[in-house]
Amino acid sequence: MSTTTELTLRAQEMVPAPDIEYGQLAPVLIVIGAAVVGVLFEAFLPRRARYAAQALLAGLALASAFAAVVGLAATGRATTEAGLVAMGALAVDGPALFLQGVILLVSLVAVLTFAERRLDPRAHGRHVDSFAAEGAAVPGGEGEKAAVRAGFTTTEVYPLLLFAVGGMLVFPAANDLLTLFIALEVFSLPLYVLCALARRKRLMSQEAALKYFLLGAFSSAFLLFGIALMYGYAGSVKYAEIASVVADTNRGTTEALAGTTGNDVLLLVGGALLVMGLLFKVGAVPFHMWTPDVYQGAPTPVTGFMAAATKVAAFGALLRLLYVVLPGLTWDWRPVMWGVAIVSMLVGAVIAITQTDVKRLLAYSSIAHAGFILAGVIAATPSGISSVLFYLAAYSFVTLGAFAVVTLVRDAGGEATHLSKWAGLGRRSPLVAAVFAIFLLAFAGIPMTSGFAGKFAVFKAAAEGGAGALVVVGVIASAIAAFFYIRVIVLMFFSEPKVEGPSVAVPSPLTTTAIAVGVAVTLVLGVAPQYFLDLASQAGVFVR
Amino acid sequence: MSFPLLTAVAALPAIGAVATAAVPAARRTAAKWLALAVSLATLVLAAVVAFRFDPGGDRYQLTESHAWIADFGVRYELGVDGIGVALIALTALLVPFVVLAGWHDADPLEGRTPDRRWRPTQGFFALILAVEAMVIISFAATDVFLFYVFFEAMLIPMYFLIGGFGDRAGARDEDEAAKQRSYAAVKFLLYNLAGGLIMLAAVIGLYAVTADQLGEGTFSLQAIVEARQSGELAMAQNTERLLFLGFFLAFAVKAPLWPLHTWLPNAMGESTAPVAVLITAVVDKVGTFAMLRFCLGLFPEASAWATPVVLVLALVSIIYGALLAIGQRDIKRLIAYASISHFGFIILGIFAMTSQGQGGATLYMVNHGISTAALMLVAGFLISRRGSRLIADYGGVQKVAPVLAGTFLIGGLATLSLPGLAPFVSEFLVLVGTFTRYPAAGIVATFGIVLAALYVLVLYQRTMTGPVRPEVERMPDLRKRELAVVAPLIVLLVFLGVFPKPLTDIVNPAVEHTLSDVQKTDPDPEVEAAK
Amino acid sequence: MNPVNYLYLAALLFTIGASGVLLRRNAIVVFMSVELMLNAANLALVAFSRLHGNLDGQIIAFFTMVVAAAEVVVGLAIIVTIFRSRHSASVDDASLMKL
Amino acid sequence: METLIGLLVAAPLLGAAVLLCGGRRLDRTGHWIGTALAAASFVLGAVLFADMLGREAEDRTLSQHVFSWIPVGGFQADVAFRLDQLSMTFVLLITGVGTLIHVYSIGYMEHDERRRRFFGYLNLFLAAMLLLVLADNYLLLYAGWEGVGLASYLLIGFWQHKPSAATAAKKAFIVNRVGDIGLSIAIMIMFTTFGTFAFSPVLESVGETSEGTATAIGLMLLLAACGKSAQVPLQSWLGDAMEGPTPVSALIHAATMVTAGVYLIVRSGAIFDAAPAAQTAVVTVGAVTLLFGAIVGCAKDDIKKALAGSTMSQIGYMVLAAGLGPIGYAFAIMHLVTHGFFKAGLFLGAGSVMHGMNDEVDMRRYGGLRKYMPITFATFGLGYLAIIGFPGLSGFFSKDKIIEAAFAKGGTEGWILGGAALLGAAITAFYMTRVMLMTFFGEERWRNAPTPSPKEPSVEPAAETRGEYEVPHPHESPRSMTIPMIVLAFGSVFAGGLFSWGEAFVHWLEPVVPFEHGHPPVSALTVTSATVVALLIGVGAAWLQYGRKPVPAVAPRGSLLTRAARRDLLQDDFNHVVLVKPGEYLTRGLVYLDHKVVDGAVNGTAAAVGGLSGRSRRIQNGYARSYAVSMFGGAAILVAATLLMRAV
Repeated sequence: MSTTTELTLRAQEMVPAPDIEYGQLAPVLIVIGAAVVGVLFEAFLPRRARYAAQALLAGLALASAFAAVVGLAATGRATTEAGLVAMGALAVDGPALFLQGVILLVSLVAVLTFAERRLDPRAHGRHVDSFAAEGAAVPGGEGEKAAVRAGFTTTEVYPLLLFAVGGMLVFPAANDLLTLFIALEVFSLPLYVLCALARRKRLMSQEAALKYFLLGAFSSAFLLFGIALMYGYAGSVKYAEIASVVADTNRGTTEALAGTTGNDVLLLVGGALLVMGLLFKVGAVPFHMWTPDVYQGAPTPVTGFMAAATKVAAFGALLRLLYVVLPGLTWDWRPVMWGVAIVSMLVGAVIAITQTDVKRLLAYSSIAHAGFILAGVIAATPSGISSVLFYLAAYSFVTLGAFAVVTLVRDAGGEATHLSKWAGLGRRSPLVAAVFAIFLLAFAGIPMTSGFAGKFAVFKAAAEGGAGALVVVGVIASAIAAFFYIRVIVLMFFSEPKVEGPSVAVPSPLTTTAIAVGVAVTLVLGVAPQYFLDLASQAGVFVR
Repeated sequence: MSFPLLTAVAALPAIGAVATAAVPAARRTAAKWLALAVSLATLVLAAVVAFRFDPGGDRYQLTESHAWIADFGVRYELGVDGIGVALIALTALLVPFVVLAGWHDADPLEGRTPDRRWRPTQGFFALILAVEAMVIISFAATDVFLFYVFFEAMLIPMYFLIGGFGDRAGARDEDEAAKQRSYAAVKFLLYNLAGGLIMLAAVIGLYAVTADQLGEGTFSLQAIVEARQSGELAMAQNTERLLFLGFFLAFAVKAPLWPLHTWLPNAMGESTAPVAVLITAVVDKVGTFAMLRFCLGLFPEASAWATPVVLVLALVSIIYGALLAIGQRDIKRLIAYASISHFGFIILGIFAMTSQGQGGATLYMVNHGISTAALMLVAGFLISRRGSRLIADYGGVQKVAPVLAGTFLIGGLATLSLPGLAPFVSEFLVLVGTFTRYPAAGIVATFGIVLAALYVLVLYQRTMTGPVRPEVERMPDLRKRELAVVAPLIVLLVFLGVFPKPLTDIVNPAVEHTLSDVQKTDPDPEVEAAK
Repeated sequence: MNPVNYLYLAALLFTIGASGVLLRRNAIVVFMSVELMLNAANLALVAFSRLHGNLDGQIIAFFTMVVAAAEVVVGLAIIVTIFRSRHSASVDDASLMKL
Repeated sequence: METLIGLLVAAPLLGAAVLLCGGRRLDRTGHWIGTALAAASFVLGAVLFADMLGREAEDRTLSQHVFSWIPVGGFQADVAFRLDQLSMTFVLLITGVGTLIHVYSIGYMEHDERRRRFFGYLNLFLAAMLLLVLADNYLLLYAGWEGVGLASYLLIGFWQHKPSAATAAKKAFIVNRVGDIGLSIAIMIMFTTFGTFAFSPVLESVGETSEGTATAIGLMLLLAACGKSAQVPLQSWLGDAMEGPTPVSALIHAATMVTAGVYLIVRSGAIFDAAPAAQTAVVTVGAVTLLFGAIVGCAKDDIKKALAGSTMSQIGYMVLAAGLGPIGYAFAIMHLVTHGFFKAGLFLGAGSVMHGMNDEVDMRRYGGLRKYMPITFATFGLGYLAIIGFPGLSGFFSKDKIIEAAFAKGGTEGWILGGAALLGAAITAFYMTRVMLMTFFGEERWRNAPTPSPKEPSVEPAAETRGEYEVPHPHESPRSMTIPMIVLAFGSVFAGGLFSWGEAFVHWLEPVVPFEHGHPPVSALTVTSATVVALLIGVGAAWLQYGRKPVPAVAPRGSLLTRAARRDLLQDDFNHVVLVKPGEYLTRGLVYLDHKVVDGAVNGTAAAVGGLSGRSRRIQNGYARSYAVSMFGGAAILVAATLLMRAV
């Protein structure tokens, strides 16, 4: 008795329990917790009940996490009460909460598209969704046929989605390099798996997963090496401490530090590799090459989710890294980022012109958009931060909506993503074509859409931040980009429909809702963006 | 707070557009009547605006100002000066005719079962009304950003009008026609979008400059002009010039000014006549209007700096457009090139920086709108009868359809600026206004009037006179609906040609303000003649 | 102890790993090369940890190992599936999507 | 009284509006409405004339400000009229001859289904012409100027189904437009120099500006006058304009519109007085044209074209006179009025002949018509005598004064001009005698079917050449046509004498048109005698060629000069080679340029971006390892760039 209490007491003395602000971590905890529950569901629920239970669980978890984010923001955690939690591993501040909110909303909408089961024709009398009946089965093999016959579904996608979301929530809030790395892996690994799970065109899906995985792992190795060098330079992985070392405030407090801080190469190379790891995730040139293939191969709901949420999370992390850790190096990273932004804008826009597949087209478009957002990042001003936040919010909904529309246009082989098949869509399904046109116009940055407001915001920030030339390049790239968005619109509205053309599936309310949300956000942010701009600018301060 | 009249003028067609689009597929005719009613109601409201406007009053009247996007320094600011009133009136005036002239342009093709969901007729008229709304807002906006938004946004409905509702005359080979049409639409959009995006860079630059110097970025035209005049805002020379170029380029594409004009013949040639009217008579006017209001108002020094080059380009446009019009084989393309020539005159007048030049340019915008509408719509009626746009396919129409030929001739005479018809007044003012400051430019421009006579009369001769060709023998004369379109336009042409004073009274004070923006006064005559 | 030598070694390993990724066709080998790169980073971390006299680096190294294990799980799963469908583990064979 | 001036213009304008917009229901009454309104205008003119006579010579100018037309800044254009002796003269001529020709047209156009429209156009012409002469400023004059051009265009091309008519109409309008450039520029210079373009202030202060400016204005006005009055080098349209119905040729292309240039020059006398160089240009143009027109007139077989050449030549006289300054102005106007009478009479006569000859215009297909059309013959004959300047008739007085004034110009210039004018008189006598002889005398060549000319086959073979020749039955025209001819014949006979009685006309005009007696180097009698001699030579020569021996029914090949003159002295060929062809090439070239270069640049850019895109997308080759290479390379560049930044 006494020994145990004594032991406990001593243990408490020796290992002080960390202070964990569970309340402020609620969004992450809810999502990860739900993911774990989801895994248990897979283990214990009967097959028939899993779909409903998983979808509901995911939806509820994301909604309540979003409520938690709102709650935190309402109590001033985004502004006056911002601070570090979990022993300084995570920041709860404006950008973090804003981006977490965006990620959660996007994921919530993505869950709707994940759960859609009316698009594919029924298999053996059962509704099927976009995911493989059994991911491990050989495509077209006996195993797969049996799985389809048995009505198997890969309901694991919901927990996987939740894990990814959990990682994404942490990623922009990570306040030390270790957390950053772990968060990256936590959201990347489920995505690799999700990519491989398409019901149709499975070979492409698996190839996408393989490419994404190998290149993702490759890039995280760079990131990790960058972390190592950074740690070597500053002797710490905490953002604030690295920042103060970089800014010379406590240089030489220890002998070791005096040795390493004298060697800026460590810092510069480490910083460059770190940034590279993040640029890979945002899909900036020249780290973009995975994007078209993965976007094309992955199941479209996953593509939509990945394109929207990953970009938000990765840019959040990039912003924090550049603004919190490396402000002292602004003069070093700015020119480099200029270059990356310019080539991203131009390469994305130019290569997209000759694309023939809608999903690849949107992939290249996302590369160009990464360039535009980088223009806002480069501004290195508070308005730069808020403009990026706004752009991310605007862009993610447009992307999600666009990919949701892509899921609707189908022919015998599943989704008809080849552009030639979209000819005359406007005649057959004016509404679907019109909605897609709205998304395309938003991508193109036509006024009255969120894309314009976002583009204006980042370009304005860039111009104010002295990057006028970047604005000019951005404008040129926009003009080039306009060409291919317009091309799709021409195809949809002004071409005669093909006789054997695809049909537009009538979706369930799930996808309809997702698309409707996309349209609504696109138009509201386009016409009356002020409230959200306010939100973004209030949220535009990092805690250090 | 008074009734937001300007918002109402723009909102009415916007609401009308939504309502028209919502008319069920089977009720096509109802949609047409709805669109016509809305456009007429808009005309009434525009007339109210014109009457409420006091030429002797403040520079901008009927102003409205509301917060919009504070973060970008953007306000919803409307207000009109005389120039704006004139152009809003023109827009509201022409749209009912466009609607009426296009009555059957979007009917489903015969022999094809109309799709239940595909409602081209509703779409056509809704798009026209949408364009009207956006154009009116652009004319009324005194906030640069607000203007820019609608300046760009109006491209989209225009684009669908051009690409979606082509001229059926070329429909001998439907595929080829569709290809041409979508080429024209894409060209229109990309040209204008590219111009607009360059302007976007300049708009952002303007914000950066004002934010830098005034402490808070603003897009309010009045605020910027005032700040300039008080010396609070002093743009660096190079900055001002670059920003000016950004704005000017966009407007020059829209106007269109040589060598940025090549989209216009395609767009006007491939679209239906009413849409072509909408392009050249209404939408393009936003470009020249904006030069007058924004280029000169915001960047007076850069405007003066650019004047020589702009004048030369305008002269090239005048002569080049006219020569190319002579060389055309397609009626609508001919009218398009004629319009390019006329836009040259407008721009010439604007940059002559005299009250006659700018007053003339403003009148020119209105008059050119009416005269081109008359000519183009009659040409459209003609083309719809024969099913060909080629001049060579006609001959002797005068004999079979004298009223059609007569109205066509009047439209043509207006285009060649015959005295007594409205365009003469404006063209002469532009010439005189240019001559007083730049005699050589004035003289060169004068040659445009000979060339105008040439292309108009050659067109008339080849289509209307000579022996009657067998293909046109059974051509019916103008129908009542068509006459209802053309007759009022002709009456207006004559009225404004004989008695333009109501218009000049409205425009003159606005022009004086604009001239004072650029700190220019008319050159004094050499000899003070005994009065 | 001169930490720089460890650093050189780490850099060398990292480069070897990267070269493996670039040069080898077999997906498994490519993946192993990535693991080598991670371990190069681990070496650097541990070396720096020792240098700075704090445990952060070593902790990260442990985390990295866990992450690497997780990656193996996911990676092998993907590679095995693709091998079963294509009967080839060559990265170059998986090139359906391009341009 | 002033308000009547406006009505003067308004009456025919109303007629035009009613007739052109009225539609078919006015087909039966239209010509009466048109004629009545023209007559009303004449009556108004007469009333005003009576009123004017009742006032002091210095007090005869009436002005009426109707409304402000174009007020923009310093640019104040008004619709305002000025009725003084000069414009009064024109008003009477225009409305008088105009009314007569309306009456004539009732008969002449009787069988034309579009007669209503014809009268509408005629009324439109009257309104525009009256506006031209009544305007009190140059801009309003310009409006009238272009208005008559339009009416002329519509009337020349009245038979639009004939391609030749449509072409002629277009040509007339366009050549006139070239002249109009001159008027526009003149107005612009006036506005720039004086700040106004109303007659009185400009003319009064023209002395205060430099001679250069005055010369510029003068030359520009001359250009305008050349266009409208068919003077060299813008004369080419007048011959073709004969495609119009004959009453039109009589009214517009003989009596009134084409003389507008003379009006312009006389009206702007003060400007030319201040610009000697411009005056020299004017007289040169006048002298050249009077010879040019006369030569052309000699060679034409088409009766109307011969008369057109004559018109050109006679206007040349007027321009010449107007260029002489105060010694010539009044005579220019006087000749203008008498010419209005006799030339209108001649044209109506020609129309009457054609009317009776199945619309044949070739004089070689006429002959011996005096028996069949006595009234036409008599009136035409009187007009003929008047135009050749037969002593005692109108033309004698006015033309003789001009020749005198030309000599009075003084110096070599005077001799040259006087000589030219004399020579012109001789040629006039020649070609008019030729017309007279070929039409009314000699054998009746129309009785035989024509042999088609082998050299110049007509574009459209007429009915007769197809072997269905119908022998015409020449007959006198109806009374509606002969009465106007008789009235005009009276004018041709007596007007000159009346005007010259105590220099009445000169003194009537003097308050507005300055007058000085010219002093020719030889006595007036000598000049007159020389004129008469020249006249006799001309008549004699013509008789020798066309009276004594029969006229061949097919034109002989003729000398080089004749052939050139038949082709209007190669003016069209010149224009074709110098203007039309190069213009066509230019236009075609520009169309090509626009397509290939201007548009090509844009499309080329698009294609280039597209090509770049097509090429660069190949980088995306589908191999994960090459993607890794890109990443590795990117990382290397990133690191290198970062380090480099620091190093720099």
